[in-house]
Amino acid sequence: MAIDKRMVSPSDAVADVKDGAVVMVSGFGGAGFPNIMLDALREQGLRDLTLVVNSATHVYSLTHTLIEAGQVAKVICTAARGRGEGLSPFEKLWRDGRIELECIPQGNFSERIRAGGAGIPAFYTPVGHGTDLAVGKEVREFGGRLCVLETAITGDLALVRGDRADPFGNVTFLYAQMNFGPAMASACSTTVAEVREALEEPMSHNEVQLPSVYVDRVVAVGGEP
Amino acid sequence: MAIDKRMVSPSDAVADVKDGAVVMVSGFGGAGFPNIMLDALREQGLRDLTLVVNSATHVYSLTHTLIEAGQVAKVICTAARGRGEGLSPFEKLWRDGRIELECIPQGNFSERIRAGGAGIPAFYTPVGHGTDLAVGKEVREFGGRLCVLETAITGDLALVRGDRADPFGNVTFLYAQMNFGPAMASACSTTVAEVREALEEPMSHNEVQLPSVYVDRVVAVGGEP
Amino acid sequence: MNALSRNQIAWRAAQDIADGSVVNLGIGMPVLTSNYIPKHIDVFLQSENGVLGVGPEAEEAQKDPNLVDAGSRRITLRPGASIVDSADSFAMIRGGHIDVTVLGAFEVAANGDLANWDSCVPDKGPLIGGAMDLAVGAKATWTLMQHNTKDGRARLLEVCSLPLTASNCVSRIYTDISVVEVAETGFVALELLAGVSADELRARTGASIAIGDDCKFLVVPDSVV
Amino acid sequence: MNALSRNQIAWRAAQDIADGSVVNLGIGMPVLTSNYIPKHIDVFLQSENGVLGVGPEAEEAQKDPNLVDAGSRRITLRPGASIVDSADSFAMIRGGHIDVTVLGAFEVAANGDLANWDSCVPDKGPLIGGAMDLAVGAKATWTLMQHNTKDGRARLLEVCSLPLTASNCVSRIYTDISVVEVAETGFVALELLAGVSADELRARTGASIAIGDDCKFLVVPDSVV
Repeated sequence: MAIDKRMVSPSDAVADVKDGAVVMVSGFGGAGFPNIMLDALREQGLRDLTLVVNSATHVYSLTHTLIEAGQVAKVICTAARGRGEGLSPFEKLWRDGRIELECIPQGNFSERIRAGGAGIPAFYTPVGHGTDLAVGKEVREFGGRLCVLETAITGDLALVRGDRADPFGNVTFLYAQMNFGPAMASACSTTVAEVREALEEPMSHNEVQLPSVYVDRVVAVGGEP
Repeated sequence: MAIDKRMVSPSDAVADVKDGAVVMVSGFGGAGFPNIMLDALREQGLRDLTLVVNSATHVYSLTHTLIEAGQVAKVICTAARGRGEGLSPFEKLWRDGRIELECIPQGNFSERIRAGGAGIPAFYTPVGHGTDLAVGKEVREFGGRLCVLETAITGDLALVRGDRADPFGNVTFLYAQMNFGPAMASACSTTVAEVREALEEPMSHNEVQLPSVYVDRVVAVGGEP
Repeated sequence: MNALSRNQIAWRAAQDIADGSVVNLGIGMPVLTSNYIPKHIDVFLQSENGVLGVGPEAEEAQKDPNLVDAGSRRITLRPGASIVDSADSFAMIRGGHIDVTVLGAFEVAANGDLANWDSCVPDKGPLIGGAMDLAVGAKATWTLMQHNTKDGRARLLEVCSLPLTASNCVSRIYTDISVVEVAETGFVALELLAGVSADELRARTGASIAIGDDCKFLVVPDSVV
Repeated sequence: MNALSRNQIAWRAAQDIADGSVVNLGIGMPVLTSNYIPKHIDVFLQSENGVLGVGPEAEEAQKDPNLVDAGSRRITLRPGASIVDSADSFAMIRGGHIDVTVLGAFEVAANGDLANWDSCVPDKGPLIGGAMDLAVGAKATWTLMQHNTKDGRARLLEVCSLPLTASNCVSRIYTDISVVEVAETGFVALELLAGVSADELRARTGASIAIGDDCKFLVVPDSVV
């Protein structure tokens, strides 16, 4: 049967996600947030999710709506500071011990996710050594540099925002929309690509920025609001 | 001064390479061999080179001409078997102990080079564990799987074959010409891109397959013979 | 019926490929499998040089020296194909994104150990390529092989005599006289050529081999020769 | 002369950027540096969200929500720009392919230790982003900062009091009253604002600071305000 990964309904695309799932969410610098899919996921009413997302509190990302709805047990991110002097909903939950936080350097974050998708269980990196974030981590010297051991991050579901996708699941991105999308798609057992436009025809191999093998479902939602 | 990495002469592009240099050479499956640059390198008459190349004996690659000229002290590769039943010049040198050989699985080869360019000094991989190639390597269990520790490979010079390059050093590839080029370019202190065509104008960001930051010199040589 | 030809072994393996799957075919007999994939199923063939979506071999007029597979065959691309570099290709392989790899084999052991890279010819250089990565990384590893060596020795063994490619990786073996599953309990014949008795199979197999409860005749249509 | 404004500090740093270099500018004061890079030099600005070749901020009509830098500014691309995903962007950073990163800082120690990510405000979430990766990965790390806190405490210290970003990484500090080199021997003032005596500098610095043999006046043209 001809492969066709396109789905009409955002909620159908996440209907099989379960309580306790590890969900990766793309987006950085205002670009690449899969907000329609995040809405659909929130409406599923799941509990105890772990979110792997660059920022727990970015105002343009709807990640925070899952956190505020009490659906998130843990966040793995590189930024969790709310704007302004007061405390964000995330910060209040964190202060009260109601949400777990693992905050890591952005390059270790992206490399650990890439490793998860690439079958590399662990690697050494100089980044973070000697800081509070490396406390308790194994340290080893390579070429005179002290490095910490970091392990791969994998997930159950990746929600990735792109521009166009073809029926096979090949995806293109607009400019800096790419960011964490390709690595997250590779690291999760199921990937949903939220795109502006689903194509009827296959795209050229030269256009593909995220190969079909990493994408399980495509949901076309039009341009960003 | 406007950046312009284009050079006219292949020999000028490798004039500063020194005896004992670690040289990475792209190419696999018949595509992406920087043969004009390999010719120029051979003519430099250097000694004691270490070559990092997928195959030590591929008939379409001129890698073997440096080996036969006695300029190579060591080869790191994934394939070193000559065609047919007789021994290739490489195999004779190897049998006689006149050339050192490190033969490794192709995925560990590409990942070690990628790690070299990415500032990852070492990583664990399940590939090779339990085989003769992992003898003496550190073994560690992750998630129930036994893995070996592999270290990054870096080099002094990468010779990479591409299709087009712009003055800034951005490179495109034709089809499977890409293979080891991007990883090798990232892992060496100097990268020479041998391309069919050097462009006068910058290419679009959408076309770039090897970003300018990884390319130091561009030599246009026309199509492959 | 006569023992199966290479084409016939490849045909038999092709019938077991699942619709929608991603398959890597090794050099030699395995790549013949692509000629026999049933028309009604849709499969992406990956080649470890980075091509995802290998199409039929190129006609003379189409041949591009850069559009090749890992075996240097000049190929075409299927609709929806994409191409990545070697580091990303092996990330795809090692990361478990290939459903099945079909490989040639010298020997397979009853625990799934595979020996297919080193036939121990004196002084010939090693040739590893991507076999270790594929055998470890793919979700399933199938082997195509002659049931016995030219001089009649068994290739399905209690323990491999040749250097290992990977441990515990083979789940299915297609030979010129049988289809064999590698189960927890060891070899189980699923299909057997008409005229080959259970006793003959046991005599030609170097390890204990059970006859499956539902063991069928191994039948290939006349059109495949 | 008055203490330098943020623009003036950024201007001063911009004058030290080498022709042809690749520079990453942190969020806040560092990104102002891009406005003052001398016209006669050609520089590629990298942003850790994957953009290599950040151009001027976008005019209203050009603004694309997906063409942003790591600080969510809507930007343009310079000629020869390219865009990679986050894993590749941090491979570029960690792998030593960025010549200089210019970062903001809370504190710098005389051995080059940097503290710039955690100001220890109670219950506010952590915000790391890419600072640790940049400080460790770039070939050189420069900081732009006020010489003293609002309540007059030193920010250039013998030992940082705030949590570290990275050890031994800062080589140059640009403040509102000085340009300081972090040498093997500790802080060395290279430039000092007219009207600030050596004694005042020492009083405002929390570690031993030498006055360079060739210490100059820190002068900014009137056009920069």
